Amino acid sequence: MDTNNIDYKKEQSRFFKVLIGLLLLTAVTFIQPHLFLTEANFAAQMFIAVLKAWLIIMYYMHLKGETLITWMAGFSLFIVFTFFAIVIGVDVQHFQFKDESHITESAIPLHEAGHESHSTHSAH
Amino acid sequence: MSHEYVPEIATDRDGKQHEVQGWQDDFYGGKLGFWLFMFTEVLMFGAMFMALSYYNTLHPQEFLDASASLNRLLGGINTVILLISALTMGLGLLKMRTGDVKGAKLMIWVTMLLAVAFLVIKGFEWRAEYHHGVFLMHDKLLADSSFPLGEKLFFGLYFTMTGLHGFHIIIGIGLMLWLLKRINAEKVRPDHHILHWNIALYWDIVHLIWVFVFPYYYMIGAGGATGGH
Amino acid sequence: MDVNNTLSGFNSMAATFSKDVDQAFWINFWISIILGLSVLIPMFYFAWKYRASNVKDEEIENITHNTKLEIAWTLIPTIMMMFLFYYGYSSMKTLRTMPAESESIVIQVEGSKWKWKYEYPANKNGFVHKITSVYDKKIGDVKRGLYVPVGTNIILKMTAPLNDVIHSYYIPAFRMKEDVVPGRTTKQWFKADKVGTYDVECAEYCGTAHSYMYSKVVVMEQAEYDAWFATEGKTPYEDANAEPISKGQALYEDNGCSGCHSIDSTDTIVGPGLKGIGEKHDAAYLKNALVNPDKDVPEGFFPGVMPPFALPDEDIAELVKYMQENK
Amino acid sequence: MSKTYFDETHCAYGHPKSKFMQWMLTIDHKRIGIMYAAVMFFYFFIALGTAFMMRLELLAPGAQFLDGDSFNQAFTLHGVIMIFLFIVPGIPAIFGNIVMPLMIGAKDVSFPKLNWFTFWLYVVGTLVAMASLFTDAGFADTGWTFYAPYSITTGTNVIFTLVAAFILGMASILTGLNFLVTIHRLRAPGMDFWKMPLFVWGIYATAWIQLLATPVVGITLILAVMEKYFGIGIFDPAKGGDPVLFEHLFWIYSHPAVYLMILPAFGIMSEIIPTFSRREIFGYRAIAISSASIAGIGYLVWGHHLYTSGMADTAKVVFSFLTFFVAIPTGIKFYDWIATMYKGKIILSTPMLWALGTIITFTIGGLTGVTIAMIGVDIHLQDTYYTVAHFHYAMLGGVAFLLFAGMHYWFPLVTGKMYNEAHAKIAFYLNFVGFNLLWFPMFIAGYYGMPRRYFDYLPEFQIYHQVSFAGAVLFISGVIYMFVVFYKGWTKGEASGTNPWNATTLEWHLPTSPAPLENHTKVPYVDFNPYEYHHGQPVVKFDYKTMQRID
Ligand code: HEA
Ligand code: HEA
Ligand code: HEC
Ligand code: CUA
Ligand SMILES: [Cu+2]
Repeated sequence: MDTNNIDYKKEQSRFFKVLIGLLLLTAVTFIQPHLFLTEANFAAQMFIAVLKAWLIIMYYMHLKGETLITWMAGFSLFIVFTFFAIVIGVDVQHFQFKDESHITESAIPLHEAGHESHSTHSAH
Repeated sequence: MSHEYVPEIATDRDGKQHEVQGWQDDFYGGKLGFWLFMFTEVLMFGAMFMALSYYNTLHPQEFLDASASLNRLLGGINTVILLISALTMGLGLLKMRTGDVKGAKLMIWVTMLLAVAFLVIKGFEWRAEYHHGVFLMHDKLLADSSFPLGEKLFFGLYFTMTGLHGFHIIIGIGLMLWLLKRINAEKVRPDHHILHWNIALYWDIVHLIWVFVFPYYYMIGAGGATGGH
Repeated sequence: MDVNNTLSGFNSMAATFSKDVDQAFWINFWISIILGLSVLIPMFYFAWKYRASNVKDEEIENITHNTKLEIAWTLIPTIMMMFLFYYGYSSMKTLRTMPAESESIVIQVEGSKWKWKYEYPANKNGFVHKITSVYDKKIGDVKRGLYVPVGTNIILKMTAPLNDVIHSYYIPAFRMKEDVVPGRTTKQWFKADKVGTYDVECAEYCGTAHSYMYSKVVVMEQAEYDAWFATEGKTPYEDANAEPISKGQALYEDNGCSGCHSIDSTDTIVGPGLKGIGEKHDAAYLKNALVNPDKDVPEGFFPGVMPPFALPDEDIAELVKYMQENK
Repeated sequence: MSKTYFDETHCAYGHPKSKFMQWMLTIDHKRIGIMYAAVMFFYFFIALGTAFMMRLELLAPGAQFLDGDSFNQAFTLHGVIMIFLFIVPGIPAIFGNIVMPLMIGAKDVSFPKLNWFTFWLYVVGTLVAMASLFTDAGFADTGWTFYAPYSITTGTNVIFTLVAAFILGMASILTGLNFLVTIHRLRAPGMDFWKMPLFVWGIYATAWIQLLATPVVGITLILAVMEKYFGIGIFDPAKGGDPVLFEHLFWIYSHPAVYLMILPAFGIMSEIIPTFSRREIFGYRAIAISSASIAGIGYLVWGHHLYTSGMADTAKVVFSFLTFFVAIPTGIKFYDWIATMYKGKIILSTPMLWALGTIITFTIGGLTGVTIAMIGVDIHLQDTYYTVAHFHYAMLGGVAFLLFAGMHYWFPLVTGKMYNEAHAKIAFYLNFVGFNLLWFPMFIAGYYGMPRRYFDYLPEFQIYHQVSFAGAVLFISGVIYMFVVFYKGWTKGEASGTNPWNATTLEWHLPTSPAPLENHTKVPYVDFNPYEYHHGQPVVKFDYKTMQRID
């Protein structure tokens, strides 16, 4: 594999383009909470982060065209997401006896809405 | 080592010759190895993010409140600094690959400078938080303070994760110094730049982590957000 | 004596759902036997049939595939596994579905190093029964336990103090256990269908006296239970005519001191034996030893083991008196 | 010999003159493997001694010669050594290093210097772990699971153990990384993934677990250290931390870790069975894929350790459901092995005996694992001796037994000598009987409610512990016997020749035995499957000078 045979000028201008993209996205990060999707702030922020990450990985880290490593990266990310899905999505979402536990106490009372009552949950 | 490495040849039954990949001089192998290492970083920070969203799910409102109290301006500046440093690091590698060793070294220095700037700003942030009584083992974060649990957890993790990220930056600076030494010793050359390549990758992963740390800590509570998690 | 003197009753079954659990276990057992034999019988048979002395080289066959067989040994075990999953699930379902609190007795359970505390709902006189259950090494048994009527739903609402560690409330005869987690509330329930006493063990490792963190469930006739519950008696079995114990001793037992200290010897259980402590130290020291135990740790012991006791001043005074006078 | 890239002291930093330094600084994968074995073997005997002490203490109810605290430290020491120092690095570090590169026709692993570094990192880790034995506070008493908040509050020296486990984890990650790159880059020309020996597949699947699961426990232990010294609150209920989160994070690693232990062991099984059945393996691809899928599914089932932790019931059901799916690929492997014996010519040499013995013991270990995968049943059996018996059957009767099988199998490769068959067989029978006597009664005790980590127990259980003790004596004598046989074999055994078992894989096609420093004289071209037999004889033959096929 020859890694020296590159066109410096072309590569350099690509680097700058990506930087501008990243800076723009950072700017969006700052205005988004005030301008749009304010209801889904968290999701919007994470979406922007994913876009930025994608730019970095593909161009700065030269992953474009790397099938093997892309597959491996995909696998690793998949595993992280599964951990999230299970721990957050399945366990914490169904946290048992939430309103009786100390660690879930909140400065602001928890809203009743959205806390589905679990099959094993008994009236308080 | 004085011996020149000559790739080996394997001959099959038809007498056809196949070049053998040895462990010496395996650029792709080096790169692959480093990518694999980066996956472990991803899992490490992934686990911490999981802990973070674990408590976020339990204390949604307190997380927003805590996030809102962070200094977004300094965080934003740091984001930009890291963005630019990733660029300089990448340009340095480009220069190395095209034979401009001097330019490459210059770029590495610039990157290091930016890294130090990042750390200094981070230091100011932590200092300000300390003076507000928000610091590990201190005042509001002690078990018997009346600070809400969710905010204690938020800040406990904030200091841990940004601390660990800062630690990565420090290691990065160390690696760059080492890289400069290797370049000066001509162990890293335009035709043999795997170390440079990998340290550039390292710098990118450090940055990549920040790409997620930043919004999760600084931005989720911005603009008076009320959830949407 | 309140309950019989040996912990026993392991191989019994006494909760309504114990049978389901055992059934699931035995279903698993037989399926395991079938699956195990499906591997082991051919193994032994082949090892014998195709032993080296019995096979000529030319007779060896390199069979590498047999689609039908391969499908069979993928599919059949899969079906059996789903079967087992179902029974695992169904036996857990009743165990983990709490009955309505209105139709049950809800008892607060607190597990801490190394005692169990039970708190009942107030009886009709407004009296709240609080029982501390500690294993006494000397008699090899627990004093007091959890008293419940037979055939009634009992919900255990469990937690541990915030500065404590995880324990687990395990009743082998009922086939049930759930961890007692500091900072969380966990629950389990049961309906005992047989009168008797049943052991409780701590099944989550919790340090020095983990192996002694026993308690007991005493399942009684409803009438007997009601009779006791209406009174203020410590336990249904406490002899009303027994000489009254001092307030200090009562406090000593209720706070579970005896789980860690022997009052009438200098032998170490977890903490130092307290015999003669009154001669060694003054009242101020003893008070401090309760309120702020991590100061002045005696030789050979470590701070952080004895929890601080935030009791009212007069209780502390009684305790100190009890330690000094040993009665 | 075409090239002189290597010289006599090759594969060592700085070409040291002394023999001793040549070993200490070696970057040769075979030597590193042997050094791993030596270190592990040393610690292993410490853990064995601790185990024996525990068995002695448990001989009768009441405290015999250990008090609660020492017993707690004893099982922690035993668990920590057995898991982190011995069985997790175990087969990959020993045989992954020694034979994996030989099997794929490589000259070394991809990063030999990293391999050297990893070994010494491992040694440092073990020293840190042991150092706390000599500190005032004493060895950790948390159990190998380090559950918070106990590990945060205990007065014993957990920090050393946590840091050691972290360092050992790093070493494990680096080993995995090295092997992954090696397997991807250095296979001999012509050897695609479907031509790799199954042991290499096992190592490959394992390496992915090492790489992707270990960081999670690494960071968890760091968080625990942070919690203890900086009070971040994450596991401290007083600050809102949830102890159950620690359990999640711990088992996210530690469950995959059990497959990390067993997969290379299964790899050894897949080498031994065809070799001693003198025929091609049945279902090569099925076995390879099942290794991969065990590794994959293994990431999703950690919650079966949390059935009684207070985790949500919904999550329990999900985890239980997923857990059953690991049993299926495992079953496929077992059936494939048995089918390999069908119409073969079975030679009951010692490695084969160990392999078949393991089929018995691991079947018991695995099927009892399935018992406790059933939620309702596990609520009763969790943290009882039933679980303890399950995992000893799986780890000792599965992994350690297969490690022994591998030690017999590759003994000639490493030493060039042969041990005494007859004695080795006696040792096997002693081990096998002793092992079952040691652990089988514990299933019954556990079913009746004997909790684990109890240094004192109720008199009802005495009989089981007594039988178990007898088994332990038998078993440990068997192990010692076996090592004596090895020792005798190494010092006095007859020369074995390069391929004493008539095996087919590449590690048996070396010019000399023991293997020369540079491995194969030349890298062979691989256009054959790993287990090609014809009428009981290996099909592929090489001219060891040129490594050209001559069949
Ligand atoms: C080498 C290590 C190893 C291996 C391979 C396994 C394999 C399995 N383990 Fe085990 N396990 C441990 C080591 C291991 N385990 C340890 C160390 C602990 C306790 C840790 C602690 O708490 O300290 C533990 C604890 C443990 C628990 C938690 C118990 C508790 O704490 O309550 C559970 C629960 O589900 C479990 C399940 C399983 C299952 C389903 C498998 C399956 O992978 C088994 C699959 C194998 C077979 C099924 C047998 C062979 C197949 C056949 C004979 C074919 C036909 C059969 C079928 C298709 C079913 N294990
Ligand atoms: C690999 C893992 C492994 C192995 C081999 C063993 C082997 C043994 N273990 Fe164990 N054990 C654990 C892992 C293991 N154990 C773990 C993780 C725990 C839980 C700890 C905790 O609760 O935190 C435990 C707990 C445990 C307990 C329960 C403590 C309790 O809960 O109260 C007991 C009780 O007797 C026990 C006894 C034994 C005995 C008698 C052996 C004997 O069988 C020992 C004899 C073993 C051998 C003879 C194997 C020989 C192998 C070699 C010689 C290889 C060396 C070779 C090279 C390095 C090349 N062990
Ligand atoms: C969890 C176990 C535990 C419990 C429960 C416990 N102690 Fe202790 N105690 C210890 C340990 C360990 C020490 C020694 C270390 C120390 O001083 O903190 C100790 C020390 C003491 C001392 C000081 C002894 C000396 O020689 O200095 C006194 C007095 C004492 N305990 C009284 C009590 C009383 C009264 C109670 C009940 C209200 C009690 N303890 C409950 C474990 C316990
Ligand atoms: Cu409480 Cu174990
Ligand atoms: Cu598991």
